[in-house]
Amino acid sequence: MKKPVKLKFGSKGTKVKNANSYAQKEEPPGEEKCSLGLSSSLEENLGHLREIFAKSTDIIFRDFTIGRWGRLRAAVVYVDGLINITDVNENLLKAVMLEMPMAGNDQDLTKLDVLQKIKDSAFPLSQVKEATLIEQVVDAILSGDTAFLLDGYSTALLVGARGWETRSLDEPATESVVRGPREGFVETLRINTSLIRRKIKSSDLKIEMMKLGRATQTDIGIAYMENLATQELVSEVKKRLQQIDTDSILESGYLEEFIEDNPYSLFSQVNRTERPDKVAAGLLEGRIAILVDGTPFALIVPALFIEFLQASEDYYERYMISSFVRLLRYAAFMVSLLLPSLYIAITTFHQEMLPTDLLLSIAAQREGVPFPAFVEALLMEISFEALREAGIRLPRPIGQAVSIVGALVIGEASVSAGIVSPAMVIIVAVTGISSFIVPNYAMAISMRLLRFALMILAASLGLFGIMAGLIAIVIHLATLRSFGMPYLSPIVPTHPAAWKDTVIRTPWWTMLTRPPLIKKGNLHRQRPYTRRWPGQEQGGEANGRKNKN
Amino acid sequence: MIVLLLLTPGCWSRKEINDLAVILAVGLDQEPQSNQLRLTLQIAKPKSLTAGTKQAGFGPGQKPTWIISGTGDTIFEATRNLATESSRDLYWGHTILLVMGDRLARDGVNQVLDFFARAQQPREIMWIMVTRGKAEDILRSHAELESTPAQRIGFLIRSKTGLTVNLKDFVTMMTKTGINPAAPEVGLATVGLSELKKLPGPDNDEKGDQGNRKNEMPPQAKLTGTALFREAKLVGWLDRKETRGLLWLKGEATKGIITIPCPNHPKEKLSVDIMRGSTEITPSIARGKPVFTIKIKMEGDLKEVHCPLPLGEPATIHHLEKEFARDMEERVRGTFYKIQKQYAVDVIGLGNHFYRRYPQEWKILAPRWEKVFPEVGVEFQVQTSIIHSGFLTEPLEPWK
Amino acid sequence: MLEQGKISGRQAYLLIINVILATAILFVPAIVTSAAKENGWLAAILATAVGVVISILIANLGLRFPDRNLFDYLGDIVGTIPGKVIAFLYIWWFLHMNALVIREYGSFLVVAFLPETPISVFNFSILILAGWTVKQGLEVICRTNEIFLPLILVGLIVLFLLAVPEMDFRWLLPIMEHGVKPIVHGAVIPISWYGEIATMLMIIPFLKQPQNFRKIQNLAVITIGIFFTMVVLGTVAIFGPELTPRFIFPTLNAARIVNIANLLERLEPIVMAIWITGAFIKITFFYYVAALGTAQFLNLSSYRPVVYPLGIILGAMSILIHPSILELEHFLGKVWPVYAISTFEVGLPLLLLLIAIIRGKRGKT
Amino acid sequence: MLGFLFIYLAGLALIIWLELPALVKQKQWREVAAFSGLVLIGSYLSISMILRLPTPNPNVLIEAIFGPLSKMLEAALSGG
Repeated sequence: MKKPVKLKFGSKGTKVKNANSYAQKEEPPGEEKCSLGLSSSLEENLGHLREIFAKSTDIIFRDFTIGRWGRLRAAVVYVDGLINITDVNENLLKAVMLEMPMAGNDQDLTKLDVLQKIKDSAFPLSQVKEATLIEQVVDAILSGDTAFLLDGYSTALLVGARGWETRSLDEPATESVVRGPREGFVETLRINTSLIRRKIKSSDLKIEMMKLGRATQTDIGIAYMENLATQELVSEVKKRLQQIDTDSILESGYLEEFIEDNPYSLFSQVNRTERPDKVAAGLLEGRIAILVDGTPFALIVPALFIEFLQASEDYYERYMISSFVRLLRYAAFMVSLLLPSLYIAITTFHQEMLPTDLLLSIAAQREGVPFPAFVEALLMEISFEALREAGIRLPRPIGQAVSIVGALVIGEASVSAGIVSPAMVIIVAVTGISSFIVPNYAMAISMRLLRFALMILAASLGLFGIMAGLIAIVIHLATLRSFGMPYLSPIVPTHPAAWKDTVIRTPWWTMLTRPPLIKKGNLHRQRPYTRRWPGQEQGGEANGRKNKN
Repeated sequence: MIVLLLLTPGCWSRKEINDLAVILAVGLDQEPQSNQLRLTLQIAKPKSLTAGTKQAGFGPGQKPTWIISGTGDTIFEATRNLATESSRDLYWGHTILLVMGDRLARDGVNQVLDFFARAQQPREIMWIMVTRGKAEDILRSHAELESTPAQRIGFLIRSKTGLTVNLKDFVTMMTKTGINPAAPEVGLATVGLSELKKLPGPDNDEKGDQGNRKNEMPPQAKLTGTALFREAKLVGWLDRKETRGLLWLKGEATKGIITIPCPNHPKEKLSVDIMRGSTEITPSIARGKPVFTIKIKMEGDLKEVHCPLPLGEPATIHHLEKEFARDMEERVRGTFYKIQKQYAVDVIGLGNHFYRRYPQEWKILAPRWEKVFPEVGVEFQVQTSIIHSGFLTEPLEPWK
Repeated sequence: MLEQGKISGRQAYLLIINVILATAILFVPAIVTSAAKENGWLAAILATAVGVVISILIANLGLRFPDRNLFDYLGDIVGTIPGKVIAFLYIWWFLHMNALVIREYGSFLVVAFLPETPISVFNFSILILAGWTVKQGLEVICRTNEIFLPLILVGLIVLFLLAVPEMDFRWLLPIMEHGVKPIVHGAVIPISWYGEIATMLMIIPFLKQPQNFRKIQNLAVITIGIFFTMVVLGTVAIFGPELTPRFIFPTLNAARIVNIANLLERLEPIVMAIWITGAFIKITFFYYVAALGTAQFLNLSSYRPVVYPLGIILGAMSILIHPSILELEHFLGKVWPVYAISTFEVGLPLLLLLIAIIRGKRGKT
Repeated sequence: MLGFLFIYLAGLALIIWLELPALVKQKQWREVAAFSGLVLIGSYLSISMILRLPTPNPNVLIEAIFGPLSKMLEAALSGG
């Protein structure tokens, strides 16, 4: 870890090391930071900065003079591409170089605290901070701020005129909906926090920031509702995040692995989403969202097993439809987990469970197939997975072509060549479709792995193997916790009160309370009888009947 | 994982589905000379059974099933002998049918049924039947709509036109006190075209040689009646009509047709379709002897009326109902006479009804039940009602 | 305490149900009807009534020391050395009982589903799984049970509802033909199953609210009684009182004959799933109790080191103890009830309770 | 048979490898002793099971003690 740091700063010894902002993390926590202060000489400051930023061609140093006769030397330092160049030109350089001198005379400039004056009245920009340490300046520059240094002052002004190319708000690619907001997070943390803030206009929404990653200095935002999230949870999340000491955080996936309760589990214990509405919903249930700069994926903790089988659209569509879709999804989940292994177990161990006609038909199809059912299934499942992977990695038009070639041509050809039986193709296809119904990609992946494990168990011990596998999975799930929450709640430990939003989704007006997982503050989502308006004395239930009459 | 994979192949209970010889039906006979069991298995040939789409039916040489038979002292021994002939493992899990030849049945069936009840593969719901002659012939018979005789008989049974007895029912009847088992009888008959073919020549008898009748249907399996058992031994038969009576007595008849002569035009007929019914048997003791009241209630719909009848009049309907009841009672009496007097086997389970009502008295009666049963007094009460008459009220008549 | 987890009242309730119901459900119809014939269901009810009495006895003993388990207060009641002897006997009983359950478990799978697989495969694979679960602690066992038991019960109910068309309730008559004796006879073995709630003495202190234990346990026994009665009524109505006792697993046979419109046939997988999961949890629980007891007996700081060694012993015992299933049936039917009831299930707890009352020993609260 | 023995020994080695080092490291000698003792008993039983050696069966004792009792009960209940 130390090597690249030194390379970056040359071999200039202790001074540089002190100024080195990255060194800070290497020190044991709790010790005071030692950093070099800015000197009052512009030359010296610029010298330091040039040294630090040596061989970094994207750092722009612009020195100039202020005042009619150019008595005061000043400089701006910024990273090209991270700033809004118009802002810097129009509002910063123009202000001090052209407009300031008009405002007063040179006498004033020498006598007054020029820097204060500039800060107070020259920059028509909202974000101006002062900094006295080189480290702060370097940090700020690297984050996209523009540093304004003035000769004779050991204070630098950090001007927030950030601006870089960002992706426009787009529909989230992994979580598209038919009904619901179509905006997804982007790669810029600030935009993402603004998206959340736009959903929750409450002063209780807190977004705390921290930086992680020695090299990447990634901004991390921890968002929570102060009145809903428990203090223990918030401090637990912060504690776990602060423990992280790594080089880089390039995606929220890095964090996920660092903060999970059980890193050896196949199941993701942290929910991830691209959707601001999902984050907002999570926050309003007392959860904590972790936003990471540079990725559109936010993390939500704690995450529960069933949430991986729910989509945010469930809450926007009519509740009966949502409930039906949920049931369908649970069924699809089981199918995609179990179908191939059940097929193997039943056709090789428990043939009596098939209806006679089906048995004969499968037997006829398998006539001449050279492989045992297990190998056949393995072959097909692996090629299916390969096709899926190929389809994802290739550019979209080619990906589609690959899928078509794979699905149609290979499938058809292998059946007519007698390598696999048509029944197996159906099984694999149904499994594949079902696995796409599972809304969460993380869960879909773990299921794919488990499917193979169950297939092996089925091939060696039949239904007993499958049952043993399922029991093992359930036990594993029962031991898992996500930030202290039992992973399988509210199923077990049982919280019947939370079941309104588990297997089915009951109408919004019946969900009077938030899920009682997070026991703090006001549990009530809404008043009882929210649906009370003239003619609705009976509460919501009477509504349907009334409308009919 | 690798260890697991290495452990598994070949051994244990793992069998690929196409390595199975799926037995659809089993025939059991007793060899005339050696008294050994003769086991006939009807094994499905999946390829030719399901090849319908590709080859447009199976050719004359392509029979959908393969029939093998072998002998042994026990069924299991016969099975082992047959297993050496079959290239695939014999698989009993889908056996629909068990047919027993009458020779074997007369000798007692409890020994052979033990195998099927004990083994894991055969199902308890396989149908049990008896045939006069050799069970092997039934298995070798032809099936027209279905692909195999086993399936044909299976469908025949499910349509509930005759007695339906599966292994579990039979074993229950056999082990239970105060009831004797009965099983449907299956026989061979040329069905369908046979009526037409009867006209031209003399070769209309059932055993006519196959060569002359190429265009005619080969004989097919058909439910022809009921086989009556005393304990586990076959003792007699009922024909189709009597079987229906037996079904009513046992309270199992859910469907069936009764045709009675019209009340005012004895030559013309009318038919009633029985929709539902129930039978209630009440034992009682009169002068130290068991007496039974058998109350049969039937509901039916008028299906066909050949004679002019004022059906709008309730009195007509009442009259019809009475006629209908009398006809039923006659048939029931006929059947009962046969089982009570001729064969003296209590297949209805009167003894069992008595046992439930009078457990103490039954203890004395039970050992002599075989002797007592032919003497018991039985009173029949048949009640019928006609509920619907189809789309018509009055029957169709030309204008006069 | 060697166990940190706490279980809720609901979890304890479900655990008791499973511990008794899981294995019994397969055998109960054959066993009660073999003596009591048509009146098997009366025997089941009688056994439940006795079960409630045993349950009250167990609760009285256990709740005298609500914060400690049996092995903790044994020494207090009878003195250290007799206490150790009784503790050792109990460990033996837990192991023995579990070995029998494991044996039944493997036998069932071999007989009913995979006849050519060696029984040790099932016994050891379930033990590996159970050992792993035991190491996760009581909470996980209870949670797993909380997931599976409702499914098991629903499966049973569905199974018997689907079998209703096959039933003939006249098989259940006449009532009390031979008086009370056959009924009592039929109830002896189920009583020995109810007596297995004596294992609860080991976990009473781990309840969140031990004071509710009495109610929970009685409720559980009654629930089990309802299911026992249902299963006995169902199977006798299907097979009749003569055939039912001839089966080893009548419930399985009941599932085999279900046929709904030729569509739903062969519901054996339901029975198998019920059996595999239910018995698994039962095995795990007894295993846990044995491990906990052993650790307490040897004054260890944790029960986890003894889990796998005990598993080896259990696996070997489960196979060594009976050469064949018929012998197992004989032992279970003839010797086991007397042995278990007279010693571990009623005898010792009653003795302990009496001594505790006489000597005035009682725990906190 | 030797195959089973091999599998058993492999399993045993795995268990020892999983359990023992941590116990030794924590110097929990009591636990180590309990673990080893139980493993020895288990191994004796398992190996005699695998090799089909004659093993004392406690059921014989139990049956000797409780068998007569059971017969008495049986006799009392089945009469009449």
